[in-house]
Amino acid sequence: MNTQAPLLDVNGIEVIYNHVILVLKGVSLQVAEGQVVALLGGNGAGKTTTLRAVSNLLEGERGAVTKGSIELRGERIEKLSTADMVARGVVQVMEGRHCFAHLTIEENLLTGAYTRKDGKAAVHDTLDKVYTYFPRLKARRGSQAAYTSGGEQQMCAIGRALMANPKMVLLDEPSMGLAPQIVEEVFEIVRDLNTKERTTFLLAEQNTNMALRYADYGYILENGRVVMDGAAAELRENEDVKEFYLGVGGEGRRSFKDVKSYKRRKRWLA
Amino acid sequence: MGPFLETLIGGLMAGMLYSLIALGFVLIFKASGVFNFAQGAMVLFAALAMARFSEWIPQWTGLSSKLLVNVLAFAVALALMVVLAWLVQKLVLSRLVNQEGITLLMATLGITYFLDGFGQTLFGSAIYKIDVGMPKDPLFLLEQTFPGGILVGQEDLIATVIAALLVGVLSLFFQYTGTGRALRAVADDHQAAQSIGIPLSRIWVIVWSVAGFVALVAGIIWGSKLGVQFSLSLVALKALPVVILGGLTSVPGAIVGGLLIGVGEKLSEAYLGPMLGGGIEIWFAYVLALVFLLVRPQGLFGEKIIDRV
Amino acid sequence: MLYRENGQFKTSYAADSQIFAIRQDRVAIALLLAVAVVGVPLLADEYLLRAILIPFLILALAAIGLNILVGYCGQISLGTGAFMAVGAYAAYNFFARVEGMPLILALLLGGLSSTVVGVFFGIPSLRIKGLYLAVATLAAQFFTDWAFLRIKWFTLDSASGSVSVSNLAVLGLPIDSPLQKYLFCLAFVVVFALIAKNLVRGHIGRSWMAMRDMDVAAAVIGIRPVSAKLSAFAVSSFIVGVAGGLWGFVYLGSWEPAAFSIDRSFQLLFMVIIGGLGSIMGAFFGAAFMVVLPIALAQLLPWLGGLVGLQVDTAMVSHFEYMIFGALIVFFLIVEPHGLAKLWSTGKEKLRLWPFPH
Amino acid sequence: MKAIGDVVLDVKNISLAFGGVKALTDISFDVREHEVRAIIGPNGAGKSSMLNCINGVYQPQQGQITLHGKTFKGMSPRQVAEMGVARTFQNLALFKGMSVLDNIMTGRNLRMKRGLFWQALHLGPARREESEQRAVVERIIDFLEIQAHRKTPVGRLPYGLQKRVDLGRALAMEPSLLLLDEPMAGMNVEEKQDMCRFILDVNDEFGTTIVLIEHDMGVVMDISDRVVVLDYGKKIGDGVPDDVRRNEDVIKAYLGAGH
Amino acid sequence: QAKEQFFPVLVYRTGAYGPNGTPWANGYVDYLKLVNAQGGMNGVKISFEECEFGYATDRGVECYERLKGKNGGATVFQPLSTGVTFALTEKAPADKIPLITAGYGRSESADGGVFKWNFPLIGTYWMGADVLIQHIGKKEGGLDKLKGKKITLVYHDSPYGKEPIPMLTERAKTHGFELATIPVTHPGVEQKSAWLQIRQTRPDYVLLWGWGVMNTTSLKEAQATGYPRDKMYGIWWAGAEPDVKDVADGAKGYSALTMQHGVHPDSKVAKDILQLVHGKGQGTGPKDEVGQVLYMRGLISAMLGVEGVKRAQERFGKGKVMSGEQVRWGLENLALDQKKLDALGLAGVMRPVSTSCVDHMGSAWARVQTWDGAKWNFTSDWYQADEQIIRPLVKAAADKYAGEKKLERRTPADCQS
Ligand SMILES: Nc1ncnc2c1ncn2[C@@H]1O[C@H](COP(=O)(O)OP(=O)(O)OP(=O)(O)O)[C@@H](O)[C@H]1O
Ligand SMILES: Nc1ncnc2c1ncn2[C@@H]1O[C@H](COP(=O)(O)OP(=O)(O)OP(=O)(O)O)[C@@H](O)[C@H]1O
Ligand SMILES: CC(C)C[C@H](N)C(=O)O
Ligand SMILES: [Mg+2]
Ligand SMILES: [Mg+2]
Repeated sequence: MNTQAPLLDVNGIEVIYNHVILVLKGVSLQVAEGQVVALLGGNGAGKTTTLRAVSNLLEGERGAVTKGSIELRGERIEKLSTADMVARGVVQVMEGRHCFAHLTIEENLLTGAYTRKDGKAAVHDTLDKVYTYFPRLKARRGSQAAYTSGGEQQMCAIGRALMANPKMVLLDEPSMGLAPQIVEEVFEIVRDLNTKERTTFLLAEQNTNMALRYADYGYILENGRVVMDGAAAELRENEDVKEFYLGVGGEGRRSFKDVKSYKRRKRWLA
Repeated sequence: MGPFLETLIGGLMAGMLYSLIALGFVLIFKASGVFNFAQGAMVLFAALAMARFSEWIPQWTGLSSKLLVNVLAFAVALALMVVLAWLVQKLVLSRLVNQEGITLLMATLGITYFLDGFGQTLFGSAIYKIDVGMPKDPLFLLEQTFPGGILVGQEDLIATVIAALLVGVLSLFFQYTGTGRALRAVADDHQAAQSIGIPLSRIWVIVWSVAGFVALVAGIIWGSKLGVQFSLSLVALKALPVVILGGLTSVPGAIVGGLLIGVGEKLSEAYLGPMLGGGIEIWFAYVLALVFLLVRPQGLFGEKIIDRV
Repeated sequence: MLYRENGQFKTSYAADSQIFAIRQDRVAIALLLAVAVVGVPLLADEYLLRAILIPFLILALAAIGLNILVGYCGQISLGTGAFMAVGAYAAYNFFARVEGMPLILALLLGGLSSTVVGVFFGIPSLRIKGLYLAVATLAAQFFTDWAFLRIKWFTLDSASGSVSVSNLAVLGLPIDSPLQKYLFCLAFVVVFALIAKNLVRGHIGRSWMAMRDMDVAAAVIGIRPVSAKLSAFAVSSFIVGVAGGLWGFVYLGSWEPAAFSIDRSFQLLFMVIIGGLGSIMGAFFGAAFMVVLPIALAQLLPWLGGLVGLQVDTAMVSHFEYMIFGALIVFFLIVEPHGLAKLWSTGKEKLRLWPFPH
Repeated sequence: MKAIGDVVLDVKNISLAFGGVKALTDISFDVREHEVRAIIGPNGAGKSSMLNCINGVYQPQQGQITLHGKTFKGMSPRQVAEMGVARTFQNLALFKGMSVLDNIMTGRNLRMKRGLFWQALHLGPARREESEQRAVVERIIDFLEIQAHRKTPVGRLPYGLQKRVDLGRALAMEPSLLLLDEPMAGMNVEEKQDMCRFILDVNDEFGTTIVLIEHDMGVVMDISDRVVVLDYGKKIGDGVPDDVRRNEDVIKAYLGAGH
Repeated sequence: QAKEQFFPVLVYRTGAYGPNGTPWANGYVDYLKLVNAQGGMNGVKISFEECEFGYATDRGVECYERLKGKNGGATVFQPLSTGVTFALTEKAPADKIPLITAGYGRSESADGGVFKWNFPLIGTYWMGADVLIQHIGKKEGGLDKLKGKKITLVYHDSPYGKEPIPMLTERAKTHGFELATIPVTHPGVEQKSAWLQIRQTRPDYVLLWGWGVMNTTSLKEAQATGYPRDKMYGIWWAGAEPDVKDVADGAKGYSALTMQHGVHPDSKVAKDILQLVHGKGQGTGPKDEVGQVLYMRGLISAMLGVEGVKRAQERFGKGKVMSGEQVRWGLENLALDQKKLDALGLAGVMRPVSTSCVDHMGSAWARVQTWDGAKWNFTSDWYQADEQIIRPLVKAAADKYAGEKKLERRTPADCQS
């Protein structure tokens, strides 16, 4: 798969927050055009940080890429602004929803199309598309985002990003807080866009099971380093991945009820 | 009845003048969530520029048409305000993306100090004059009905019309254009706005320029009323209760708030003041605002303060 | 490596919750206190004491008080000047009307009066939030400005509206020379800083901070908004009131309401923000920044002008002072939006890692 | 098998509407002592609103809630807290500016009685009290395995750990009834397992009754004793997990075919 | 290196009062430069340093602290603010530095028996108020005609603005006119209600006790509400160019008291300054300012300080640097007769001044000037304030002060020293 030049090439980046907190310690990853790549890893592994580095949202968090390089279609992008990235078709769905609280759901969605130049009609087509993806949003279109439920906000955030008609979407924990049915739908949407419109996805996800089912390739991040990568199918078969990320031991899925019976063991890397 | 009407009208018009300044606050707050402390300094700066250029331009070019000179000075001053907006964005705001409101407020305070010093270094600190031909003498209405007629300041009348116009245009802009929507989005969440490609820098230059324009208009009106000198920056204080009463995010609120405060303080001063020893209008304005807030904590037209878990 | 806590183990929770849990900090603060109590009196000249250190101490005290309200409890106040004024005028009335009233008692009573007023103007905070609340405190500001100007009773009918105190003494010791005044203020500041620190690290302080950070969640874990907010107003205005008394009695000696005008309120708010919201130490940093910097600039600029052979007149100096001061505020905020105290602690974190960056 | 006791929380005919939006319509269910009671349902079904009604953040327009035998229609959050109810939040409602330790200590606030005076001096009783409560909190910190982050401001923690702190704060109240709103959102399997362990431990060791909202069916089905299903503000199912899983309405409205 | 006599200069060239503070400061400094250019005070050169305080009392006190010990110690302070004067009245005696408050400050401090270190030379507000009433009385055709008249005082709400009230109240009682007072809050840009009130009560005269932008605003509001400007009389701080220039025709007919002097670009001293100071490129402000009202006031204030030093030198040694205590003696024994004034180039500008232990004011004369839309012209004869009325007021207030501060009145012996 590494034959064609990657769309996104992250090369050994280091990220430091607040001048002192070193979070990414040399992360490299590639995403080819039209691929769905999953970024996996536990809490605090650095998934969000990686995505922020790509979309250049670090500044507002007082973080900075201090080493390494990020290239999009061969162009160095560390110096660009987030708006420039969106103009190049790369949109991030931020973790934790971040809807515009005082705007209605529909206004939220429409702001997503801020960068589009292809006219009102096209924007409205996309809006309709988003509403068909998420009928719940249509029902709540007139409510201020702050007064919608957590899941509705999550849908709104995803829908808002889609409104930009992106070439590449950075999805940060899309499934969080969504009902199982909707999770499924979200991933179907990912697949749909990926196959029909060749949209590329880089998704950070805790729901490893889902992510690996829909992704082509996966990276596992621990403690700010990539500890494992491979085709999604391969990863799914890996024993460690099964054990720690899919929750299936040698003898099949273990009930959450039984977790008490064994003491959590140390991870395979320190 | 005559005196009452007079006070009422005086209050209404004073209120409009406050609104003009309040408008600047509202614009920037609404569009970036920043409480722009520097609005007063911007008014002074703009007025100074206007006053000095209308003095210098004839000296440099030998122009004598007052109208032409004023138009030119206005253009130069406006250009200056746009440059200022760009600098503020470049040097200050863009480096404080996603910081809390209070930090940004503090930054605008820094801008205030800077502008106060810079404006006076550049333009001097004596009293200057803006003469855009505003009529100064009073107008007496209904002289038949009331002894002595009802006094109306012509200058105030003109200011009122201008303020009303500005407000009308700006409210439409915010409510109905895509840029208006983007501005409101930025105010809600800088980072999320960035994430969907709203270029904060451009947005900020736009709002600060518009606020600069409003400051210039306010500066000209107030400046031709009071003379252009340092105290002009202090009239911003008068606009505070207005903005808060009207709602920090509401353009029409700035007007209604202005009218209420204007009328409230003038009437209180006229009818309560003598009993209490005078000078009560300042605190009365705040108390009035406070009373309204107790009923509507977000101001008359402000967006509801959202806290949800 | 210089600044390491490795090897310093705490054996009790009490030890862990000390104000300065790290040995280096304790040493530093002890040194600082020693300098303040012994060094300064030996070295400082009258000017330094009167024009810089005394106002610095008093304003730092007021900033501590304000920080409790704004920084810890999250209630923006633009009425600090008012509460200082109440403290000063009340103390003045107690002092002048009651024969033989001890100075310290008068100041504390001034603080108490300020508490009453503070709580009264704090009541709207139960309903009004954020910048909107500023209106309530501004009302306090303008109302007291007016009241002390206009209600003759407060100023013992002084025709000019200006009041003055003299012959200050504590237990027979005169508080007269700059040095005595300095030590007097220092004592107040140390005691109140300690009290404030104790409050904010206990459960009361936590309830303030909880109110500030997320009031709904605070209510859900059983914190009463009424008592949390009003106690913050009370404590804050008490300290601010005492500072006001000191400002009037010790620093100015004779004052008029303008000494506690809205400018003072803003100045204090800025101190608190630039120093660091929610940090007692920040109050000191902020006060130092706002008091010392303008004076330093006023001294420095003509000298600098002289170096390059420029004759700078005062107006110019004053304008440049404003510009530089403004630019520095922005600069420091960009470096660290959370104030000087945060900058300080980041600096310490860096030191801890030094010489290996990570 | 653990012993499920009497009804501790009885929700009767609750209705709640925001303007035109009917968040809850005539909901009734009960929670028994010592059980793990799950509430599930599609997004916007009214689950969080239900919790908000129980602990006094929202006042329902209709219906009543009986808690420990006391019936109320409108109680302040504080009163509910005093009756031993704690909760966590779906959208993290931590005190961002405070450290992990302080956040959890706030959970002990109800139990700290020393007033301003002693606090100000930080001597004797106040100090003793502080140390005692600190000990309790330290046990919770150990229990949740967040010792390393004790002094970190919570805002800096990764999402998953913040959820843990949120739980810690609720636990610090030593509640008899614990309401959890999606405690495992944004966690991977391993972390969910940890979280389940915490929940079950609390449930077992302290006998805390738990109401749990969660979208991970694996978790819900495994650890809950009984499940309520809401949809568009209405109750569409109630029973033991296996029954609910087979309920047609529930499958249609919520689970989807895959389960 | 010859020793220098140090003159601290408290000024405000910025802020709301900057436009008025600046010409005063320029006059003050230019005069000091002139003295140096003419060889100093019996050979002693003057050194000076400005400190900007923005007319804020606390910053003024800060300036005082900063400068009082500098360059061998301050000779005399002239804070140009009544508020600062109040604050310094307590401090100056301890530091043994005299305060000159020419035309401002505490009126009762004219009583040198209590206020040993204060010198409100050639004018206090009580004296000013007294003269204004005399002038109005004269216009009406006699003080007895004031009965039943309405006079309204519009004042800057600060110790400054309140100063005249006791005097006016006293006069109102004596002559039976009705006094109303309307305070204006700092900085004074908000006067609409004040003037609507005036429009309603229609007073016969309005007295203006303003400073800075407040004066301009008052005149503009008077214009906007149609109050006749020729019924308005200002104190001497409300009668300078910056106050009326911007109003121009709108202020036509407005009168203000002069502190003896008016506009004197043709006086000898002004010419000297243009030649010896400005001529050398050392002028402090613009050339055309020399001779304007506030410029002259600053100049005269500086002159009074310098003459105090010179007088002290006569007793303690010519050519020596004087201490604060010595200068205090000099100020208390000023004897500026017409001859001396002529020599100083002040002929036609002011009248002789002579002070004593009991009288720290030294002269109680004033005139009235009127703005004709383009310049100020004298429009009255000289008035002398009525000793009969002022003296008891001053004494009573000074005694009250002494009582509060537990001060003893100075003994005749002390007066001699
Ligand atoms: N703004 C910030 N300031 C300081 N540290 C931060 C900041 N944001 C994240 N971190 C730290 O960076 C590390 C990685 O965080 P990140 O949010 O990238 O993890 P994550 O993999 O997305 O975790 P999660 O699955 O919980 O979202 C964490 O240890 C966190 O404490
Ligand atoms: N304060 C409020 N104002 C207006 N509408 C509200 C408010 N709170 C909740 N709602 C509405 O009530 C409905 C139920 O919301 P709730 O948050 O209870 O859903 P939920 O079941 O928790 O969903 P999710 O699984 O997405 O968190 C939603 O449609 C929401 O928009
Ligand atoms: C001193 C003068 C310039 C007038 C000033 N307003 C005062 O305080 O008296
Ligand atoms: Mg993350
Ligand atoms: Mg929910």
